[in-house]
Amino acid sequence: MDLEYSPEYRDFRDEVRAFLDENKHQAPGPRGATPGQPPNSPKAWQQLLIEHGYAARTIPREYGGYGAEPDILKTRIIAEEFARARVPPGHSGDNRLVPTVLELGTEQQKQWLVPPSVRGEMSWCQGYSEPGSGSDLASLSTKAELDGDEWVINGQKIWTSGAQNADMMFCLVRTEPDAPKHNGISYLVFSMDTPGIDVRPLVTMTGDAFFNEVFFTDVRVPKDQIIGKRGEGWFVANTTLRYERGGLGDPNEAENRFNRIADIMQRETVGGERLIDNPIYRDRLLKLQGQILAMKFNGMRVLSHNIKGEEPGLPRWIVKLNGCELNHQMAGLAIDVLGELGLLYDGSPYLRDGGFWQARYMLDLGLIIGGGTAQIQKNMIGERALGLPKEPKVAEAGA
Amino acid sequence: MDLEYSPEYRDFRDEVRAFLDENKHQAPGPRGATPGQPPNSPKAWQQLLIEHGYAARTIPREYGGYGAEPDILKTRIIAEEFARARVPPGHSGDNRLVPTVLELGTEQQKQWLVPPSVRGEMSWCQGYSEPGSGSDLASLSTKAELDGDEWVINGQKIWTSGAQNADMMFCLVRTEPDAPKHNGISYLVFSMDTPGIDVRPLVTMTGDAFFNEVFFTDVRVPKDQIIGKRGEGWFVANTTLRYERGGLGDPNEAENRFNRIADIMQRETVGGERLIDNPIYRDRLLKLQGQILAMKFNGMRVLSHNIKGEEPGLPRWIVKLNGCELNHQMAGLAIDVLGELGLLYDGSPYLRDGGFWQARYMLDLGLIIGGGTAQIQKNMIGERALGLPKEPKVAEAGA
Amino acid sequence: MDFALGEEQRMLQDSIARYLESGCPLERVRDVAEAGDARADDVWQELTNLGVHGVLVGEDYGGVGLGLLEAALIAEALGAAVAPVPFAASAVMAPVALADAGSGEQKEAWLPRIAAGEAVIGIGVSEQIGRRETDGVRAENGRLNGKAMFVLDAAAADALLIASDDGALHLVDPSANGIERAKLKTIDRTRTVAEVVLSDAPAELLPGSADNREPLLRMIDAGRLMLAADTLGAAQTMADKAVAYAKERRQFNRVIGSFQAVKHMCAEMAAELEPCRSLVWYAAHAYVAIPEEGRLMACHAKAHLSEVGKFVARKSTEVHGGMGITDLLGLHYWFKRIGFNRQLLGAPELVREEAAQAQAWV
Amino acid sequence: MDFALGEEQRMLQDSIARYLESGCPLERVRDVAEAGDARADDVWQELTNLGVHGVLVGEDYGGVGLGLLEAALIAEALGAAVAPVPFAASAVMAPVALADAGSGEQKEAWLPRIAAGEAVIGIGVSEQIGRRETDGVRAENGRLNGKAMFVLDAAAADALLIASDDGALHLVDPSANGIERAKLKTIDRTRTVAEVVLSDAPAELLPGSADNREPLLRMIDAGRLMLAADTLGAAQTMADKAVAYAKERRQFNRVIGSFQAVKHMCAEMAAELEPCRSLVWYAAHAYVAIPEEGRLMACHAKAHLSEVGKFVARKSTEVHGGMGITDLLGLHYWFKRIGFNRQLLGAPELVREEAAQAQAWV
Repeated sequence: MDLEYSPEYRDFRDEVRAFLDENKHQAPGPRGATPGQPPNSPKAWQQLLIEHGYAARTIPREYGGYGAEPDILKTRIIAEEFARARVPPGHSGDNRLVPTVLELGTEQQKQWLVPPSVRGEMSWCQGYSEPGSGSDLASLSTKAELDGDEWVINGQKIWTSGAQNADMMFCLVRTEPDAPKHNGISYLVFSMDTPGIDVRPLVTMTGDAFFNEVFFTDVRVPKDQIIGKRGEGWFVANTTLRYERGGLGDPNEAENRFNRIADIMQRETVGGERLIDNPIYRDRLLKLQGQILAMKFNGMRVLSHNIKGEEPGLPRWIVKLNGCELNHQMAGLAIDVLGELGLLYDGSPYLRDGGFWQARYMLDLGLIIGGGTAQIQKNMIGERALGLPKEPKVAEAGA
Repeated sequence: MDLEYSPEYRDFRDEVRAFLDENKHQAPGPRGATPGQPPNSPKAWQQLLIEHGYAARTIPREYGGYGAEPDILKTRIIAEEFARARVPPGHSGDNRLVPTVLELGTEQQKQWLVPPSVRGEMSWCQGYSEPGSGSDLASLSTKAELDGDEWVINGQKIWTSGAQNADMMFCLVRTEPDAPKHNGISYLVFSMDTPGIDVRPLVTMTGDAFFNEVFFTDVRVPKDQIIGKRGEGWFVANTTLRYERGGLGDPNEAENRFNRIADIMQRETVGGERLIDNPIYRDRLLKLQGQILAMKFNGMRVLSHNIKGEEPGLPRWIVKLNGCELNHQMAGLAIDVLGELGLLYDGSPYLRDGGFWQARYMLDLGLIIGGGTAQIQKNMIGERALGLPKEPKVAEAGA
Repeated sequence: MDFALGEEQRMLQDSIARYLESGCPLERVRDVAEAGDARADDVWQELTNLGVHGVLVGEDYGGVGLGLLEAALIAEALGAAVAPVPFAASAVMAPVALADAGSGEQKEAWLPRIAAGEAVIGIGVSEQIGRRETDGVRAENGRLNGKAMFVLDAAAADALLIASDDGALHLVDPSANGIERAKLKTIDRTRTVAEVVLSDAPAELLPGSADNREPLLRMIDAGRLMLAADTLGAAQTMADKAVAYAKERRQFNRVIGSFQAVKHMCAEMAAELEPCRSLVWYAAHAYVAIPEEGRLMACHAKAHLSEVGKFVARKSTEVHGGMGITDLLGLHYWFKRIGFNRQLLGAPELVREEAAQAQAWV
Repeated sequence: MDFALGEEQRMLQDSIARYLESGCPLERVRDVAEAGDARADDVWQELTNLGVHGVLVGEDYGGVGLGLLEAALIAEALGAAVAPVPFAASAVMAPVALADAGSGEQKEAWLPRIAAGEAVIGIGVSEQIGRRETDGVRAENGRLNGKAMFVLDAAAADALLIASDDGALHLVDPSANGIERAKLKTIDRTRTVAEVVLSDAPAELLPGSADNREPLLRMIDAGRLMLAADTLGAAQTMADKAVAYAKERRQFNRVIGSFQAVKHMCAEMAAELEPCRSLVWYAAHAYVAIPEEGRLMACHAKAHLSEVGKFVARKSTEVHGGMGITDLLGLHYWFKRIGFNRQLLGAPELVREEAAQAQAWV
């Protein structure tokens, strides 16, 4: 049990801080809130960060990266220091697509896709979910048929964040309709400017349109724009998912939100009494604090496993389930303690934190549902972490 | 919406009160706590109650009852007044066995079983559950084979309350091993003195032995001691279950317990402060009060449906699930507010309410599990009340 | 002894529910909400014809003179349809206060117009429950000073009924000098609340409320019952929609309602919500018939429905999966309506404290 | 930076867990519990050899001189096996207090005997957390008067460490005149608590605790951490047993673990319990290494483990169905142990209030 950073890492932290002090004035404004999108930082800033190894750190030099050995702790220190300095961090192209191409793409594909992505000249959106395929993603039905040297894509995707601004899409399509569902899928990449693609914003309960529906009508894509082999798209996608994982339910983010609520409760009053002086609100806050601290330390435990190259197991499996639930609970508490003020929204007078808490209350419920509902998460914990048997298979006729 | 009793029923209530004032001195001591057993009130008292229609009220005169038309409200008034006067109520023999025999038994069986049961001369225990058949009761494997004019029973039952004192058992046994599981069961009745029956007390976490295991080794029972036809026992038993239903999760009982906790919290102190003055305990109490009131009024709604001969539907389906949960929650609150005192048990000095709350906390958890676990209750609500489809059937090979 | 709705009560509720189904479908709600006026005039007019606004107004004043249970049944129907019309304040709290504490002239002046749907009265009582962003409202020789926050049904109100810190109730003309009304935007676009700043604003006291908090408290009880009933209706709709979706949506070659996890979420919604109906019925009945229980039951109805409504709103959304959070399905209108009812006229923790006081526990 | 147990720490915990598996199986626990003495002498002796009682006693006093994290790992192992031996009070709270506030003579007199398993010291501090059924304990010129309730590990104690209302700590000889010790029976028969009545009882002050509450509070922090760790171990065993049962028990031609309802109960137990391990580790580490966080973390560990333990105890029992409540399976020994840990040294609501004070929120 050692919570200190070794001298090597303390030095590294000093180095990052020095860099930021010296260069933060060149940093562009804060990145857009839209998830799934690379930051809108100008290329110059991104280029500077890559040169110093603060962006695209572990991507090989020949593909535009800095080419360092993976070092989870240094990656974390970079993230912490950029956050502390309120400076927009760099990116590595797309944290789902780029690692997948580097692992499974051809040399030609790597050269074509990785450098521009890393430079921020090629942005990505993900075409996975479909209206009929949510939890059961592998049942997706958007199909691509080979016609000469081109794939012809027809169908619809949904929950495609950033589709309206992305240059490219990586997309799962059914190419082998007669194969078992997991073996009939391929992983294609193509420009969002390809004729036949229609992007329609999908407004959610918050009133915003983070997501989109994307419709494909005879969209023609060159035959070689496939990553991995025909029918292996499901397994290619799972590589991506592996990299994506952990993005949700970050315990430090949760702790920051918690501190904001604790501040609100010490600042705001009802009937002249500080909210923190209401014992029932205070006890709800304290219950959450216990859970959030537990998840924070659980996160440190997962990190330590990762640093040592160990599979964390259960401590990692529960992060999303607990993290999203805690965020939702926190937003609910913030709204409750603010009472009528907690209902304000949409730029109303007296609005607190720009309506952050109502938006989070709804968004975090969306995250509980999205990316594998809480029910699916519990199935995974039960089956993969605890070794409980799967549901017995049901015949196609089932239900 | 009319919460008044009509004159007829007000008169009836007066009549019951008058009877009790006049006769309570003859009443025996309070009934034993062991559930499933008829009260140990002397036959004379039971006889007196039957004559006045306060026991065995709706059982035909020719079978030893009072022979009145069913009147749910009068039945309820009798129960309320006997409880109010703290006088042991009468009984109707056995609320599971007697109605079943009256509905499905032969004339000879009615004459044989009902009058002595009603007089309190023949007590019963139920042989349904088996170690391997809990939620899935219909998979029971205790078998009875016909040998000449006798059934020969071998196997084991569990959760048999009162078996050590009962005169008779009504029992589900498998008589048609080759039939589908629901169609291979028969419903037998026999004396607990029959050779080959071995009763062993089953101690539970409370330390008491309300329940028993009952082992059968070549137990020989006359062929005609079957209620209903061979292989129809499952459906006979469901008649019984229909009568038994509603016994659990009585909202008035819940309200009485709630009031006891509210009293404790106004009487007891911690650190010199009344427990009710602790805002967090008080809020937990108030949350429970809201739920308990809702279930109390839900119970009045169910009663009103029953009076009118209407099927209450959902309001009835939820009674057991919510009632048992609330009782468990209440016991948990009582223990928490009593703190260390709430841990005391087993005749310890300073013991509160004779250890009632710890016992209930465990017993009510048992009731959440027993008689159809909460999971099974939720299946029933989902399927029978909400019309959601059953789980797809799984082949014998399944799991 | 019959704990059930009477024939007329069922008919009343059915007639309103049936009208709203055709006259106020989601598309209509959406139009009104997006326009931001939170009052569908056609719906308002038809509800007037159905006697909704006069439900509590005596027949001598041109109303239908029914009781609070009937009003709760209407509120339930309005919540079930997320109908964008004023009701709790204008058709219930105001008439209750006028009948309790109003002078003959005041009743004459307002009750008939309320019943006829010609006048809306907004209600400003938040300061008397839990002051936020205001030092309250002071009354001196016929003038009000201070700020009333979260005034209910205030947008199109022809008059405002404002409680001053001494518990007295005052009729205020929103167009008079010394009054500024500013709309406050909330997540729920089917109802309106406003901030009302009072600077020596001319006010007309309800005489019966002078040195007497009871009219204020009875009015708040009635308002809480309406919000509870509104949540009951909205939550029932969400639960029903979840069950319907669970029967139709297929994943893994099964309708999702056949999965225990989904089935149990539906069962839990039903188990939590169904007893709430009896609680609301009893509380509304007790308000009139068992006054000594009125306050306690109103508090519990408001607090318990707030908790159950929150639970159902979440679980129903979960059962709907991703679609549950889209505007396409519009489930969020009910979700937000329930959220609004939870915080107005006292959030559950505050209301439960009042329930403790009502039984002299503190 | 490595948030994990060290090699020695894992070995320590494994060695004790492995011994308890063979040396203290359920049958042994049952015998001791039913005999009602709550101390298995053979287990006690073997644990002495493993250095358990001396874990916090410095080597100069014949102990192994480890830290609170190691003590927590031992408590976890004892809870996992529901081992009927004194630990939290005698092997942790007492040595901590003696080291903090004891005189040289007092340390000489007791620490070596504690480490050698020759002396058990019971701890009476309930009055300083939440007085029940007593007016507290008053200290005057070397004498104690009053009543200490729920004195931990008191049954076989050779000495008692009692806190007086001024926060001072006093060593008391239970066999001296003016002291009456009466056992209090709780649901948990694997630990003992007693009532101690003091009538001019001779007492020996720990000098460092005169006019200084800190030694008392640090001792309570340490004790709460041990109860939290004990619950962690007991709850983990219950969760593991539930998963094992769910894999083996068949109903409806399926192992019940394949039913979503059962699977999700197991998943929820894991999701709730797993982060608790990190919380206990951190809190125990902070107690020594980050003293300014020590109290807050000890409070949260105690309160949070109490809540999660209660949840797991219930869910595990439910997964076991009827068998879960039988004595045959003996699951209730863990259930009751968790219940005991919840209430001793402050129930969660009280401890969370202290957490609020620790961060100056109130």
